[in-house]
Amino acid sequence: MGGLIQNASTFGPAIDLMFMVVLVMTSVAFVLVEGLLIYFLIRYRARPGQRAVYVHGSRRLELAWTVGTAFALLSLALYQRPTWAEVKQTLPDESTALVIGLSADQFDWDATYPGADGRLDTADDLVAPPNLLYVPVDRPVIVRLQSKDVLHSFFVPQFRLKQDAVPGITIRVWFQATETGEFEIACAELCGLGHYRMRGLVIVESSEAFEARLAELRPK
Amino acid sequence: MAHAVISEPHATPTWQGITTLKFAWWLFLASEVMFFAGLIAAYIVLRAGSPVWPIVSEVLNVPLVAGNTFILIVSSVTMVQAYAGIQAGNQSQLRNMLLATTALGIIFLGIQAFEWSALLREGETAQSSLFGATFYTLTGFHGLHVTGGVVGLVFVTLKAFRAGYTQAEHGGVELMGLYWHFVDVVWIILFTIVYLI
Amino acid sequence: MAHPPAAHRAPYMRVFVFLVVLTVLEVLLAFVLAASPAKVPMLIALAIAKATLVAMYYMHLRFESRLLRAIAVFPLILSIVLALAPSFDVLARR
Amino acid sequence: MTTHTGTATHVTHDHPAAEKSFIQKYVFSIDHKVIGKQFLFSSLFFFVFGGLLAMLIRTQLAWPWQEIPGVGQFVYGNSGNILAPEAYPALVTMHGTIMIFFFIIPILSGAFGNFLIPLMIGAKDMAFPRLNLLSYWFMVPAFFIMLAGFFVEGGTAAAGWTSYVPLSALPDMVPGSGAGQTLWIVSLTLVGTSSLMGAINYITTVVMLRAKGMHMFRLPMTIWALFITAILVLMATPVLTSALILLFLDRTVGTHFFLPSGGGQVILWQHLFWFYSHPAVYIMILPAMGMASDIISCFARKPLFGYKPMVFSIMAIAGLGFIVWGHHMFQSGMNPVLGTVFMTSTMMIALPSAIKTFNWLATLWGGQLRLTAPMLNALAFVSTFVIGGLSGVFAAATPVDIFIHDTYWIVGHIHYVLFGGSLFGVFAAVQYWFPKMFGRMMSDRWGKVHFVLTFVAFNLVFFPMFILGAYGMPRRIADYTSYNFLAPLQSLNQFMTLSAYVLALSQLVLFGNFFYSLFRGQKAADNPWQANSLEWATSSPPPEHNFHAEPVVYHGPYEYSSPEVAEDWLPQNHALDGAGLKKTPTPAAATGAAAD
Repeated sequence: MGGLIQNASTFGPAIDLMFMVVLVMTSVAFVLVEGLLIYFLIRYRARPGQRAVYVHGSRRLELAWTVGTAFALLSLALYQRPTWAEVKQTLPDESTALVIGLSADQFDWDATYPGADGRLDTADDLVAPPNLLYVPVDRPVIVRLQSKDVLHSFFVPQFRLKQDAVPGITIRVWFQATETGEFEIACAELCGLGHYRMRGLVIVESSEAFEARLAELRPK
Repeated sequence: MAHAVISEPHATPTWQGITTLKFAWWLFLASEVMFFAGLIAAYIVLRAGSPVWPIVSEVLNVPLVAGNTFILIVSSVTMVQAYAGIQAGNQSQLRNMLLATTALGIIFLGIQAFEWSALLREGETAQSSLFGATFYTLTGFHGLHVTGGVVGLVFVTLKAFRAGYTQAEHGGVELMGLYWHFVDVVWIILFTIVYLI
Repeated sequence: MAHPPAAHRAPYMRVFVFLVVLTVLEVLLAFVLAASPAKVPMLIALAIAKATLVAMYYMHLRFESRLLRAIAVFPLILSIVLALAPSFDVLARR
Repeated sequence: MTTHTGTATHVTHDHPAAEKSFIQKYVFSIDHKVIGKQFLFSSLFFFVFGGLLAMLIRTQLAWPWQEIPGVGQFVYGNSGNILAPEAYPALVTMHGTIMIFFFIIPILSGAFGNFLIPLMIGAKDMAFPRLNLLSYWFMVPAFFIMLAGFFVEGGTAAAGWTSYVPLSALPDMVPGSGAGQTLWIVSLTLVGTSSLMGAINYITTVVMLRAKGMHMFRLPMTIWALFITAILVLMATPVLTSALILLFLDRTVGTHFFLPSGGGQVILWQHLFWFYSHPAVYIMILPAMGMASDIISCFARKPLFGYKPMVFSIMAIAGLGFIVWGHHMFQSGMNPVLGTVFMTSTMMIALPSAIKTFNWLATLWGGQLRLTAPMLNALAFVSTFVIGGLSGVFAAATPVDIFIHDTYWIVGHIHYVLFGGSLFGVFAAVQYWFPKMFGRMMSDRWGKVHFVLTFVAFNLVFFPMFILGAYGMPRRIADYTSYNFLAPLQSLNQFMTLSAYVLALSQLVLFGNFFYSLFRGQKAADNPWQANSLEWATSSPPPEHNFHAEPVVYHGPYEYSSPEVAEDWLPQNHALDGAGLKKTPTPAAATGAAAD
């Protein structure tokens, strides 16, 4: 093991690094605690005629491990804030980014692209076939996420991106793919009996190929 | 009842003479606070998240309900006077004030029933809007608590008329009072956030 | 149940007058300040004042032990947390 | 709810063993020990039931949509002997609901809370025995209403144990969200009311009915944990009730609290639900922590290290537990700023748990460890709880949570805490207090067999879930094999399923040991473990009002290996004489209640 599956987005490495940092910290704690536990288990087995140490506690020790742990946890809290802010609190500039509408319902993902006017929700919007999301590589993409019925969750593991689609509100999330190829979308929020087959594909292509795709979608 | 459960062996300090039952009663009231907190939080969230909300004073009969609020406050006073009466050993004050409290509680419920039926006739229902849904839920659950209180009051009053409480032993009156004032406090909050804001 | 001591002649009627005055004030403010941003905080402050009066005097919390007061205050703190965090959530979304 | 009579009763201890009918003694008993056992047996039944549902889930995950030889026609007879797609959400929903609301919470608070609180504080019974009776009898209709869901049109609730709206609010979004979902709501409301009555009773009992000399800071950790748990129940459960009522109105009356079609807020449900259910996580673990603390100290023959820090950590967990609920909602569309706030509070709540772990370790240091079956299970509690806690740090780290949220990482995390933590705590507690409950010993050898099998199989089932999570396998999906990135995980899933079968079969050892010992076990002495707390100062099993004479408490519960006495234990009710070197028995001992 060691780390998550392959990454294909710009903020993925930061998340993977966070994962590794937490993994290292928790592994140290894990080895320390379980190691001591096993050592004590063997070292201090009851032996006839011996007596346990009569001690109720130690203020110094309590203080040491309280402060130590608090320091580790607070540093972790501070350390991760920028990454969270980058992924979920900020959006790329809409003038350069591609804005896509993505609507979920039982049990499909439906993507729409701006038409000639460059805006969504107009008559010339381009509608992709169900469960296909075409995006260009190396360009920020803003996904305008909506749901028509129940909760769904837009999850592309290789992009390290997950966001619930909530009926009644529109949530904007973004990503920028770094590799061309096909990546699967899985629904990550129980949405009914077809939850397991609510599978979509993100198809990442070069910008030329992507433009050609859009042209294909235009009504002839 | 009032000598509660302190079976003699438990010589542990019970905090400053609070009886077991009164202590438990306060715990029950605390849980009731959280129940209404859940409903009120839902109301605040729904209202804050709602793009449209009727101008309350145009839909609801605020003067009428202000009067009803006054009635509930008066009933709190009569309740506390009933308690003060039995503390002083005054049985007739206890009985009269309990009767008054019960009557005021019933009047409150009557006015609320009138208010509801008028609203329903105007077509304002729990299904028609979020406003209606939250209004009927909040005032409805408060009304249910008042109803429970009136039923309790009837029992307490009956017991008072059979001389069931004495200057030394009147835990039932105290607990009834605590519950009744709690219902009053909830109404004070509800009146402000539902009718005035 | 021989307490609270009869020593505190609780001012029931004076509290009652306060409650009525505050209620009248509230209803008046609700109409006078109909469009003012000060309306909501002022009305809530008045409601809290009234509720506190009832709890302190009619429910005798003023004369009770700290333990009972803690039982009364703890859920209030939690209620505030419960109401504030989700309303911040929806308000920030709008 | 009338105020003056009926809810509380006197402890009618002055009637010497008036003849009681079978029904008064075993069915509608007001004896806290009998009620505790009623909770114990009914929750063990639901443990088996929820476990069998888990086996069906695991079978589907190993061999999706295959006919199960022999069993298939029995469980899936309506759908051609194989699992129907709509049945899978119902399976996971009922597994979660039953294990949480009908097994873990009732066995910890209901069974052990009821049985232990009066005994360990030196009381004759609960403060309100009749309220206690009522609390159990609110559970019984809840059982049947929940089970009735299996027989209604569309089957049981299928919106997850969290019942997220709108799936749970709209009657036609998933087959089980018809009548089954409504029954689910009604049943949980009853369960909540039952726990609420229990909580009021427990808090009052602990505060008011402690024996003479039993100061708050002489209470065993078990009692502290159950006490704080009861406070959590008292404050959190009513909020769940209010949310359930709103959901019920949405489903039956036609309101739109949670339905955006009428202006409702979807995320509101999650806020209200997790305001209850996050504290509920601690309701499910704190009692196990308390019981493990007592068992570890007893079998290490050493005072619990850092008693007061342990108590304060429980308080801190309970307090912080109310302001971390948002960490279940990082990806829900909740404002990301709130995400940062909840992330910080969540990081802080890891601190008291860490303090507790260090104190358990320090308790072992320098001890004389008696590795009995209950001790091994208590140590397993510590070691698996550590994994559960540490895996939670990943989920608390918001950026990492973006990836692992709603994947098998979370499933692994919750099972390490609830199975690895709470359940090993329950195994330890059942075997530790069995002699006091039933007057007989459970077999230690078979206890160890059960322990080894369970511990190994448990880790083989649940540790791989972290690997599945790192691959991004979402939870609650019936079939992952159609995903290219998940298909390679099938052999690992099959391995986990086989381990799960072993895990389930190992429980037969426990049940065999339990029921054999119930009738044939060796008779237990009053204080078989040479422990200090008050429940061991009476006979096994205790008489109707617990103590033959009023216990008086002179020490804290952890005076093991005290230099003041020759033995390595010093019961709480044994006074030391002026010289401080010799034990003098209390009046209790004179009547034959003392252990030695």
